[in-house]
Amino acid sequence: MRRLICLAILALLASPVAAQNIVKIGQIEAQTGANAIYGYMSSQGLALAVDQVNKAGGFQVGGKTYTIELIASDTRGDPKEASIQLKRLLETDGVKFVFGPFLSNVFVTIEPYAKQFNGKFLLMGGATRIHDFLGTPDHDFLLRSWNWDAGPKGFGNLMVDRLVKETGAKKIAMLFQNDQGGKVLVDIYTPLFKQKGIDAQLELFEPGTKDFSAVLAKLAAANPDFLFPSYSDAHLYDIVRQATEGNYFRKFFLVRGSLGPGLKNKGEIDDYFVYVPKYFEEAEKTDPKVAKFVADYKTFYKRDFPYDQAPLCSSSCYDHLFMLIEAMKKAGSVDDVTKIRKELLSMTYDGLWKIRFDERGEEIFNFDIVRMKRAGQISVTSVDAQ
Amino acid sequence: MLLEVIELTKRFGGLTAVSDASFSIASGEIVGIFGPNGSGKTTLLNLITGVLAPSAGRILWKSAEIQGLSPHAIAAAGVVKTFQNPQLFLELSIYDNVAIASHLRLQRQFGMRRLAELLPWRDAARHAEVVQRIDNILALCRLDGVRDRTAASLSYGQEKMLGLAMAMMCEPELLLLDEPASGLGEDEIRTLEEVLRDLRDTATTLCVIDHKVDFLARVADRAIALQQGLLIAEGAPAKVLQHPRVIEAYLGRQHARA
Amino acid sequence: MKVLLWVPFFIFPVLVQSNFILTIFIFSFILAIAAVSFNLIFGFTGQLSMFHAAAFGIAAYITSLTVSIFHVPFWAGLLPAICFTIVISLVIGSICFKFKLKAFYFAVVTLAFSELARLVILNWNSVTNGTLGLMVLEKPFVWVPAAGLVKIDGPLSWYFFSLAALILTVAVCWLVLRSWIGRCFAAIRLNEDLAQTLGIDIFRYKLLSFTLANALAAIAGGLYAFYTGYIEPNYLGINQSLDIISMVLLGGRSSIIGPIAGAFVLTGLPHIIDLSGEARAILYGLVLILTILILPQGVIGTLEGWRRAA
Amino acid sequence: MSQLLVGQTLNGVIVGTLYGIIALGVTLTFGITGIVNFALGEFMMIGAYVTWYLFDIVGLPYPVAILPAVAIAAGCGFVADQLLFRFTRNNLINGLLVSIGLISIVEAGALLLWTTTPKDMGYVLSGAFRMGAVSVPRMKIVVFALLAAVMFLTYASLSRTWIGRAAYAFSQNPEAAMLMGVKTEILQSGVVVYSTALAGFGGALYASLYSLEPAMGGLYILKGVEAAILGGIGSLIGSLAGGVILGVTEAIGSIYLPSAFRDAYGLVFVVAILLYQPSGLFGTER
Repeated sequence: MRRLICLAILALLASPVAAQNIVKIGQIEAQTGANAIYGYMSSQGLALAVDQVNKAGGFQVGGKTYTIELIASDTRGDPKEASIQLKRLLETDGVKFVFGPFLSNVFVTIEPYAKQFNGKFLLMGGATRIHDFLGTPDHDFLLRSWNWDAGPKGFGNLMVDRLVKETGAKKIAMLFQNDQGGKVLVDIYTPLFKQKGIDAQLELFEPGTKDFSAVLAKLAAANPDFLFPSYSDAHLYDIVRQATEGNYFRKFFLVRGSLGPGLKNKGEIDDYFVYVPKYFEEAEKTDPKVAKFVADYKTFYKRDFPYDQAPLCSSSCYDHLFMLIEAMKKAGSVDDVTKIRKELLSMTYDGLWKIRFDERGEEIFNFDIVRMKRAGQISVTSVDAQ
Repeated sequence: MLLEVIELTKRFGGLTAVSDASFSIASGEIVGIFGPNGSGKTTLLNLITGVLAPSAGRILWKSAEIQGLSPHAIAAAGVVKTFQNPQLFLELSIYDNVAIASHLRLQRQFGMRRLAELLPWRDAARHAEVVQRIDNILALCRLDGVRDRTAASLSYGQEKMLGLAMAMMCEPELLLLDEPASGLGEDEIRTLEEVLRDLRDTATTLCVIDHKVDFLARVADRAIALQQGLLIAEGAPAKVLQHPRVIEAYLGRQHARA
Repeated sequence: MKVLLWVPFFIFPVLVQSNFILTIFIFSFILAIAAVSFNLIFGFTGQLSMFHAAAFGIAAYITSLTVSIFHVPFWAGLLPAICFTIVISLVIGSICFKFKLKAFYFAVVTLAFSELARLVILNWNSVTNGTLGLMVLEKPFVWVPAAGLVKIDGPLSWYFFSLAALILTVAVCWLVLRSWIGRCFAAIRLNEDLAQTLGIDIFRYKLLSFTLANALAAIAGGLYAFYTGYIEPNYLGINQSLDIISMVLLGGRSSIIGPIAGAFVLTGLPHIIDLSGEARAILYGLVLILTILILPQGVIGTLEGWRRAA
Repeated sequence: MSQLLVGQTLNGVIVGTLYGIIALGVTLTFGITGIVNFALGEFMMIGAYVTWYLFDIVGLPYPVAILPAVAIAAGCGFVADQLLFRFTRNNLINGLLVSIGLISIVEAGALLLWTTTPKDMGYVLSGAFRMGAVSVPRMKIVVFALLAAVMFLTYASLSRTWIGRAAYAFSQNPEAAMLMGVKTEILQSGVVVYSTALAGFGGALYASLYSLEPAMGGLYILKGVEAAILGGIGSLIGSLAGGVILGVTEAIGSIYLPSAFRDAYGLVFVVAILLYQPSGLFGTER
């Protein structure tokens, strides 16, 4: 036991003291574990951005050149880990900028602690629950780096609206994995459908389920117009394939999914109505920035660019770093978080995404709605949320 | 009658290990049950001690039915057996083996008052007289020399003696010994006989199972002969050994040689 | 003698003010309670129960829900939690032991029951808010001789609170194991048939071990919920069980305090040496395997072994 | 509704055989080495990913891609056996924990190689057979046929050939078998490797039906073990039957009851069986 204590003390002494011109950026994301998809991808985007900034010799603020030290820790989606890691970031490492978390359970665990440091640091997270705390007292440290489906301005409303207008759907079947993401979507969309007079039936499944034919058949028995399946490609590929093969569904309505599963089964699909933050397959051809990002990703990670949820998190997190640096330059300081926050809220960053924050710190960016009709004719509508 | 076995039968699938055996054991005597290997001796013990459930028949302990009771209940009632090949707590010391066996004694003596042991200021190993008793038994079984060695390190003979020591520590009214002499050296057998005598002096009823006729003849007051689970003769050892069916069934060969 | 082992823990927070290190210690203490109690049924009675995390999680939920719904103090929430855990342990234990489920089968059936418990909590949205879990904002109060009623909030108070709970747990285990009950556990672990013929009611003592272990785990669960300030169904997950098992193995299944060391290593190490998620998983696997193949008695267990030998 | 029932029963049977192949591995390993190899799911995962790689990236035809997948899974099995399982023979708890450690290592390795992003292999055979409202995907039927064939062959070879009889004798009474001249070490390693090969084969077929992710193995082994227990550990037919029962239970269960509890339906069944007949449905009293 004594040995352990010594180890701990050593670690304490060893932990670096804030050096002169290094800006420390902390990250708490789930990089492994069941709910790691978002966290894993956003940490990849951030790591790529940091690497590029440092390779370029850092950045200039107030005549000084700064490089970035990234302290990324893996929460595994475990609140315990996160609360230890955040304490370390804020108190031991003296980090002033924290990226993440994407997971709500992690966020609500660290929130009571984090708010004690209000005004001393900034936290840029994607967790849905952050929305509830934005703009409340002692939560000026919060920035929500991912805009949200609910509320009149949210894209959920808009998606359902379009669904009704364009397809006249009356009845929809919801099929979600029984995890945080799924629960969030259920809580958001059930009332939305009710408002719009769509009758929705819900089935949940354990994450890790692979064979859906039973539950699909059950849902199809009430023959709804659309299937609203999951949000993660880990399940979408299976659901869409089994739904079409088994002839249970030919029409799909998705948020946060990707086009991949639809394209793969396009022969069997009549309508595939999906919210895609950015339609990368197309943007890569038209937008040089996106093309460069994809190329950089491939060279940095020496693996192919995954066109599913990857773009959403990795690219937006990539942008956030450059946006933050820009704000620092404008504020002429790398540690006056109040100033930097003000700059962040007042600016509009034009990178891979066109990003701005509303007065409460909620991020707003443009997104695409992709609709694939029979035989894979694709129509993309870009929505300007600004 | 201390123990009455009435038309006890045990079948394993087709084979009948014990077929309606009936006999009784009076308090204070030493009964020897013998028969060739596979004559259902061990099965009989397992039936009496509740390790096996009889297919038919009744077992009366102090004229109360005990068949179907679980082994620990029967042991608590005062019927304890030793194993043919000794079962021990191999990882523990000789002393601890016997200490565990003091469970029943403490239960009888203190009952729920044992909870007092849980009090922090009470010394758990405080039952001086129990410790004393354990040491006596170990001495009697010639195990006092190896008191603190682990049971795994014992010789076969010592293992058997330890098994007996543990059974003694349970302080049974009826002690069933399954082939106590098998695998023992001469002097070990002498020790064993001493122990048995001591037991009878402490008014313990004994039922010894063995195929060593001479040994049984020495220790037993009364003998019961089994064959294929069938009770073929009962009475004074000498008489039973002369019984024609016993000779035919069991001693035939030896006589031929003699 | 053993008591001296605890002294460093009381001096430690004075030396180290770091909230980060203290947090690691507090979590280690609380998880150590779960590990030490699990060792009663696993290490000392020899039954691999997979229900331990469930007891931990169920108690975490009952404590928090009672407190937040009826607005009662922490202790009034912990008590029903422990009682319920005891009842459910008696039920499940009776089923398993009546039907004489051994080794692997016992593990599977207890695992099944804990999965059922998890699924119920996961899908009982109206009460448990399902997978999104619930925040626990209340704090426990403790009466301290000098200071009167103290609110357990902030690292130092939590440090000593959880340390006290751990010491209590260890004391209970020590008292039980040194008594005749401990001898019966050992007898069951080493040779059930013999234990029976010596008059030991293995059903009763297995049940006792299972129930006591779970009841102590319930305390850990209550503390964990209130310290973390959050409860979620994963507390009942199979990974939680595996973590507890690993702690015990690492520390030593033959020792009362061994699991504490295990809890410290598994909780602290990932934060003391920085590793990527994958690297840590690999390290975790290696540690587990090497302990089993090279140090079957665990770290502390081996040390104690040497002490005895010397 | 009846057609729904028929269709899903069929589907449950097919899914069940996939559980069954793992269960078969579990049963064999347990019978001969006395441990439950929880890492079998990982060998399945290896087989699946290798198949995906060879089929999608390298571009081999599917049947050709299967063989190396099985070989590689078996190879990993051999390494694992020599490095780990050799030391945990007949020590159930240690074996269990060692395989848990192995799971964590293999899964992390898979993450490093392939990331959490799911891999969905190109379709080997798409579309479905339709009879009225009952429709069964073609590939599922193929998979079912192949799995059933392999399991039958295993059964046949274990009941006919010398090695099979040796293995059976050993599982019944090790000492006697050793006296009969059964080479324990070789037999045990052989069975461990064979069970991993089975898992690899299961994985190769799995890849043609479902998308792959590193965690798949951990999720799948539980089903395999449940199936093995249902059928009765030690019984080869039992493992297939157990798998099928499990598959059907889940399918039917999630039709008439909330599918959120799907995993529970199997578990309840397992517990019930264990209490009703501890040796499982087809198991011999042990």
